[in-house]
Amino acid sequence: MSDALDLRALSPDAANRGASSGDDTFPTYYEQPLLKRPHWGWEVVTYLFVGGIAGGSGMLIALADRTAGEDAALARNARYLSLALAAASPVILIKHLGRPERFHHMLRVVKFKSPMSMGVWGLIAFSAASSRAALAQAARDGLVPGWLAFLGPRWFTNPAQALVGAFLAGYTGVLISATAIPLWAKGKRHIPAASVCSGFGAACAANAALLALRNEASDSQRKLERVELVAGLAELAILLDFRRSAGALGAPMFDGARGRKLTNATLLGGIVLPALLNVLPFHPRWKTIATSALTLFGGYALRESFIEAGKTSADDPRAAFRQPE
Amino acid sequence: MATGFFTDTTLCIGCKACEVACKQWNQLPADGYAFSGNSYDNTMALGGTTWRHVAFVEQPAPLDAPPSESKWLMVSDVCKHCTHAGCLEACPTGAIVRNEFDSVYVQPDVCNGCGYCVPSCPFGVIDMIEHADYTRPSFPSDGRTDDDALQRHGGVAGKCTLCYDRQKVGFTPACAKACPTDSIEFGEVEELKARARTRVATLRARGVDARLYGIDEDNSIGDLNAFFLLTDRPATYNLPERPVLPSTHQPAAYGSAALAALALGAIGCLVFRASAP
Amino acid sequence: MPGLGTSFGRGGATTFVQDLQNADCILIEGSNFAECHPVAFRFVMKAKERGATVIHVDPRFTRTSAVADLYAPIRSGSDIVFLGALVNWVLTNERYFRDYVVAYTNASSLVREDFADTEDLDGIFSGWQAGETQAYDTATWAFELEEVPRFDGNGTVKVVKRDPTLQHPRCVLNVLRRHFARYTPEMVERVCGTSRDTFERICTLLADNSGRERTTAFAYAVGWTQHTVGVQYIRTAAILQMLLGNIGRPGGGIMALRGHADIQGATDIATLYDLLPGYLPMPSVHRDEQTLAAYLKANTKATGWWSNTPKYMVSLLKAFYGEAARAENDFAYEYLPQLTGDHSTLPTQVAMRDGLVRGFFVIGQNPMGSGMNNELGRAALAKLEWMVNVDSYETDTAAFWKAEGVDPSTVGTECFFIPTAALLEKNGTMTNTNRMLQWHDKALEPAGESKSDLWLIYDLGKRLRALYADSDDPKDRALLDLTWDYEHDDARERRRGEPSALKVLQEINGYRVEPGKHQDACEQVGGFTELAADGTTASGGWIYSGVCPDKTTNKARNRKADDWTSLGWGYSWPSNRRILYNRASADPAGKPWSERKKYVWWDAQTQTWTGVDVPDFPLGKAPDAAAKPGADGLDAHSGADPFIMQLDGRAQIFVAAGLKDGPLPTHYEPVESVVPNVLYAQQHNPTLREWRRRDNPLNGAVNPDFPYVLTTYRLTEHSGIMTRYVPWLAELQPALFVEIDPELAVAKNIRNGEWMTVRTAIGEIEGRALVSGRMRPLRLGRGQRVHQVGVPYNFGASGLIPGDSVGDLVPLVMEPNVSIQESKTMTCDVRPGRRAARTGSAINAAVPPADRAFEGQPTTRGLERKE
Amino acid sequence: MATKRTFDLGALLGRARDGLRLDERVGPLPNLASQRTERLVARTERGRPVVSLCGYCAVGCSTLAYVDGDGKLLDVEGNPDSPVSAGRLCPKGSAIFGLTVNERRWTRAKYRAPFATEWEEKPLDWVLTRIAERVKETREQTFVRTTPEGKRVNHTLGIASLGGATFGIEENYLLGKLMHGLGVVSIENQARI
Repeated sequence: MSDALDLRALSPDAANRGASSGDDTFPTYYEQPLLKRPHWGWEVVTYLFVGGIAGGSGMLIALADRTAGEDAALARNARYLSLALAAASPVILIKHLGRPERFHHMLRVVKFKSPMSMGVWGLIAFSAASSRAALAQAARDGLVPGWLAFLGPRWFTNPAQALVGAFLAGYTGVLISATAIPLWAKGKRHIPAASVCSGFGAACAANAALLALRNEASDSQRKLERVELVAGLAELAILLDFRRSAGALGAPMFDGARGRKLTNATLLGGIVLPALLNVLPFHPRWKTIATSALTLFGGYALRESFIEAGKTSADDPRAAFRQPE
Repeated sequence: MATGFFTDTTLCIGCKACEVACKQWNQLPADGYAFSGNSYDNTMALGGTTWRHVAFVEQPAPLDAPPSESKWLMVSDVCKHCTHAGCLEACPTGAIVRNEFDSVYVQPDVCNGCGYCVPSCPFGVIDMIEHADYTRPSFPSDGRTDDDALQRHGGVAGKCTLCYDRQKVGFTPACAKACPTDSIEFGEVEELKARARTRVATLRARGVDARLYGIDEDNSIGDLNAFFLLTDRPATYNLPERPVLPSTHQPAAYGSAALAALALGAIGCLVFRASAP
Repeated sequence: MPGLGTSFGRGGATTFVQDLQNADCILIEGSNFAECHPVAFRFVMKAKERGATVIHVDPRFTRTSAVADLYAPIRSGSDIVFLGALVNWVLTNERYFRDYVVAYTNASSLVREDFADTEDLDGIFSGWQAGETQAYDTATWAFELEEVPRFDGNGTVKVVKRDPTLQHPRCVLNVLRRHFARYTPEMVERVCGTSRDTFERICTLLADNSGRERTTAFAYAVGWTQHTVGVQYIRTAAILQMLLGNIGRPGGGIMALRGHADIQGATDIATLYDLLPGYLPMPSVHRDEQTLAAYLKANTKATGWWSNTPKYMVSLLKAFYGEAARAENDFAYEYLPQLTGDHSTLPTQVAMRDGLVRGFFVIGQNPMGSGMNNELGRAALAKLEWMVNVDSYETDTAAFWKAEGVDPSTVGTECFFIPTAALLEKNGTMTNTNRMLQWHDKALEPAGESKSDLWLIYDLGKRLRALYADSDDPKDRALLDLTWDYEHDDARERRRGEPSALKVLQEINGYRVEPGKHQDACEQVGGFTELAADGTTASGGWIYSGVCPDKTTNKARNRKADDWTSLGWGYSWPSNRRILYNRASADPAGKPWSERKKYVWWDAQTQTWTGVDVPDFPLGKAPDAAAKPGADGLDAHSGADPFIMQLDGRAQIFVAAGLKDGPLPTHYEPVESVVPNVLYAQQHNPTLREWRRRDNPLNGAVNPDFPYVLTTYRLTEHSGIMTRYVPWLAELQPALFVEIDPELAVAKNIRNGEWMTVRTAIGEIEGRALVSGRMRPLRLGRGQRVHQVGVPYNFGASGLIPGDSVGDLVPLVMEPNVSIQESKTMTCDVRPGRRAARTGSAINAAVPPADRAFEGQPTTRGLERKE
Repeated sequence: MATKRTFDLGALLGRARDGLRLDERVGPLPNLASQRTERLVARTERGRPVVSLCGYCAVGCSTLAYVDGDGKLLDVEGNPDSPVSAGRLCPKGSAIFGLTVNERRWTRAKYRAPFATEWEEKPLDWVLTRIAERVKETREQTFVRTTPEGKRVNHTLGIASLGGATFGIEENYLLGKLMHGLGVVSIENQARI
């Protein structure tokens, strides 16, 4: 071999030898990740998902109460549902902590700069509102002494549940966007909005399903289906725009196997198909239940692909060298 | 008083004394015995139980060039103790605090292991410590250390403390004290910055392409209390070229969430209307 | 090391590590300084920051090269050509420090007429005796003498004839010119593979940074010693430093970097077969030293410091045998065992293999990890009746009987393991690489049952003396008459049976013997100048004398440092000197060569030598004091002869006596080499020693089956047993790896990070491939491409990160002067994948028919004239 | 520093812990220091430093070993007073703690009988007695007074000793003294390797 031969070129991991060349081709450090991948698993995915439904339900209560009792059944279900989910959330959250016995340390501080901290306080506020609302509802339903109803006056619980609920549905998107993970940071204008839409849509689906199962308030079901349709289409639009704007950074989420899963489970199965079913003129119970199931599954799949794609994105040093502003 | 590290890579001989001195003082376990094949680097990155890491970058000269043109860059990486620290801002428990030495310090007894600080560090420094590391046979003192050390192990986040406990009694941090060639200098940050700027000038005068990393740069992180003198672009040393403070994304993120919520609310109001009597 | 010893007078580094910061140029060769001595390397970095130029010459681009200003690759085993060419360049360009060379070296001495050089005899010197002896008769390696009147006027005396004008064709400098005339830059390119311009840059740098105003320092380590010509490597560097005038001056000298904490101490207070403490030779039947008189006659020099041998020897015998050593019984000289051959490590290993050794003490050492020809080694251990291992961890040696492929039930060796205290768990003294004694206090109680080595030796001594107590056999008197009483003053320690290390150190320092009085009650001597040959003093190691000048002082425990010579920290032998031969830092008239390099000088007012160090010269001896021909000791030297240990008080460019392989360094190829010797017909060092036997096969010279140069080294993260059990270090370098260049990797289809196997005739080892452009294929003459393979010596079967040991590749061959193996340069073959499993067959194989001499001595390789 | 944070909200809230910077503009509530954090202090404060040496290479770096009241090792680091090392240590030196306090260290005497397949623990005294007997036995069998040529040698080549570079001067001296007393001549150490 000639002396002119460049040993670097011969070296089995030539790229890793740290040659500093053209501006956009970064010399990676032996292909090592620059960032640390989040340690979050299914618990966090579930938490994001459940929080979304709970928050969405909170919003629905206020809406349902605008119609002078037409949607009373919906409001009632939503109150019970939001409480149930609000109660489940901390359990799931605690489950994923490295030191679960220290969950209460979350209550040592209030940090506006920490979506995690804000979220915890939001969850607490929502739980408080939801429990009062549910208690009052129970009083009205005669499950508990009627006088307890004064604990949860609608003029207080409805706006509270609606506002905090909206926050609950959206902050999880903020939480992952406000990190160094390139994909998440890149999606700071899309992920939170998509989370809200997805959460709201899922809430509609869940409540529609409840009504369908109890075989009541079909008008409310139709209304929910309409709103869900809008939320779904909005979510679809947001995700497609995210894909466009993210470009290469979006690869972990939109390309390959995970991309296909997202397309099938969320975009097609969770949005398009339910939408099509919803616009069909006839409304048998099974259809409502089926569309709801599809929407819910799609919502879960979306949260999962956020988290999993985030891990892959964290492992890509080239993405990390140029962190989205 | 703000204290920190000035790591001058032109003085580093890659001996890894800093890595061992750190693990000795903080009683951290070994991370396993895998051979990487990547130059002389087998620890490969900072982590929950590796708080100093020496990177090795080989830049051999082509055979037709003089052998002296070969380069072997080494840098001892460490937590940057940012002016605006992503981990500290993200921590929901207040476990991560800024102490009187202006260092970013994780209180192991407060951390509940939520893991949010991990993706919030733009330098990929802080990481979770798996449970019960200290029972691993590789834990050198086989548990015979003080609780402070054991505290750190298990389900909490770990990173360089800038030897907070040592600084409290006026000791130099373990890594800086051990460094045989003064590649790691510890001191009052402003003083170090002045020294670093002079050093760069000296090296430039000697024809070395020296540059500072982590100070005098315009980015959302601000100056780093642990900054570096490099002779190649940051990416070569596995350092981000332009780190971004995660919380700067929040306004946009909250905004988009609010917008979506309002829109949906409005739509909802249109749909949920009392039907005309 | 005889390399430094014969050149300058003492076998130790001529300077101290702190002084490296004063160098204007530092040449590091035969050492991976930054990796193996990182903390000492800080002074190299300091020098660099002050503008000094750091040069690294090494087969591999190492962590030292990474911070050096100039790196020169070299073919392992060719250093004498490189250094010889430097000498030649300095001479032909007249860049040597003439005033220094004329005054302080033997450059002007005339060599005998019948001396014949390697240039005349194609690679051998005059006096070669072929046939049986296979060694040199060194008679012709001598100086021409002339008769001069004795200083006291009665009669005449023979002294070396000199030509201060350096004109005489037979003066040493001109002999040197001729000797190295063919060591040219072209030759360097052809033999070392170092490019001409790199080499010439180094020449210029060294010359420009030497002289009155500037000094250059050399640093080497085992990269120079572990060769069959190791001593001559160091000799060449010594000659170069003499010519450049860099010995005895600040920022100059030759820094010998030792590997083990007390390796210098273990040489000074020798646990070496051929030395007694203080570099007194062991009595040998070959020198016919049957009586004390004969011994003293053979080992006392008429002039120079070694005229004091009788004082030191008699004091040593008094220290050993106390009351039993009396004038009438030759101070019990006959108790000392006599040497009958080479009983060093390698011959002993072979003797062991051949069943001639039955019991073996291994104390804090791991020959199966750091040794040679491990297969033979394991077989040797299996031949033992018993082996005692003293260590803190299970070593490869202690566990040899369960090594890969070995069936324990076939190994009859009775093995003992005694847990030893860690350094923190005992007090005592260690001597660092620049001869500095440092006392360490005891911090902890020994863990578990562990005992200090001192406890063990003391206790074993007591037990043995008890076993022999009632013996009247004269052979046992040597044991029973030993002074053996070091009871600790501290009651707690005494109850534990821990002897007093301080009392031992006090015995080494020496005391005034008072009949009937216990040595604890005797007065200490203040230094070796107070020792006497009449039995009135005892000293266990004269060169350390002065460390404990009285019962309450222990200078090894001095802990007052300053920012320069720090004479108040520790104690540096001899007499607390930091730079040896520092008289040479002043010109013959006693004035510093330059203000910049001021160190020790003559103070005309006080009429004494003074300076920042302890002068290495008689304090009151004026610079203009004339030599007294025929006088004893130092009186025979003039006031301008700085090298007081030497016969003529000068540094020896030409070494007339003391070396077995030549008065001047000559390039010979290693035993295993990929090229023929292009300089001479003589391929190898003719005096090197080897074993020609089936269980010690050699690759031999230019063997196509082993086309690559193999070199070994150590990593900064490891030593061996002491690091492989420590998780923090094990994780940093968790596996034995093999460094090869990308070209070779491609040619052999070896992938980075994957398994590969290295093979020599001795055996095979497997490691992980580390393919790196830092390894550069070299191009020798006629476009020959040479690939070098590097394997670290730190790994082995025991510890957290079990792996193969390089010892399984290294053959048994010996350097003639110091019996060191050649483990720095060999030849090998490499292939991808893992090695074959070991069978351990050698252990049970019958002893091969060895053509061995008396007691398993090595045979000396005969001349190999190649056509 | 002052330019860095406009005000210390924690202090305003009267929640300041002396010296500890409490707020990082993160919210209305300050970051609180735990009691452990407030009490945190270098563990060396619980012990005293003993001046020792590094036992690895021959540079001779001085070390400080901190030991607490119960004689437990707390920490080993460089001794700043040393003119050689000025408190520095290489990776090996920095790991002295791990070398000294290590669960894999053998601190009991062990014995492996001929042809045995395992080590067994034995009392130290038993082991030493046995060693002394073996030494005497071998010495008796292999002691040579004179060579065939009739030269006095008074030595035994049946026993060899290896080691010295890793332990102290006093230990080297005493080992040499004992071995010479026994007539052992094959006394070697790493210096030759």
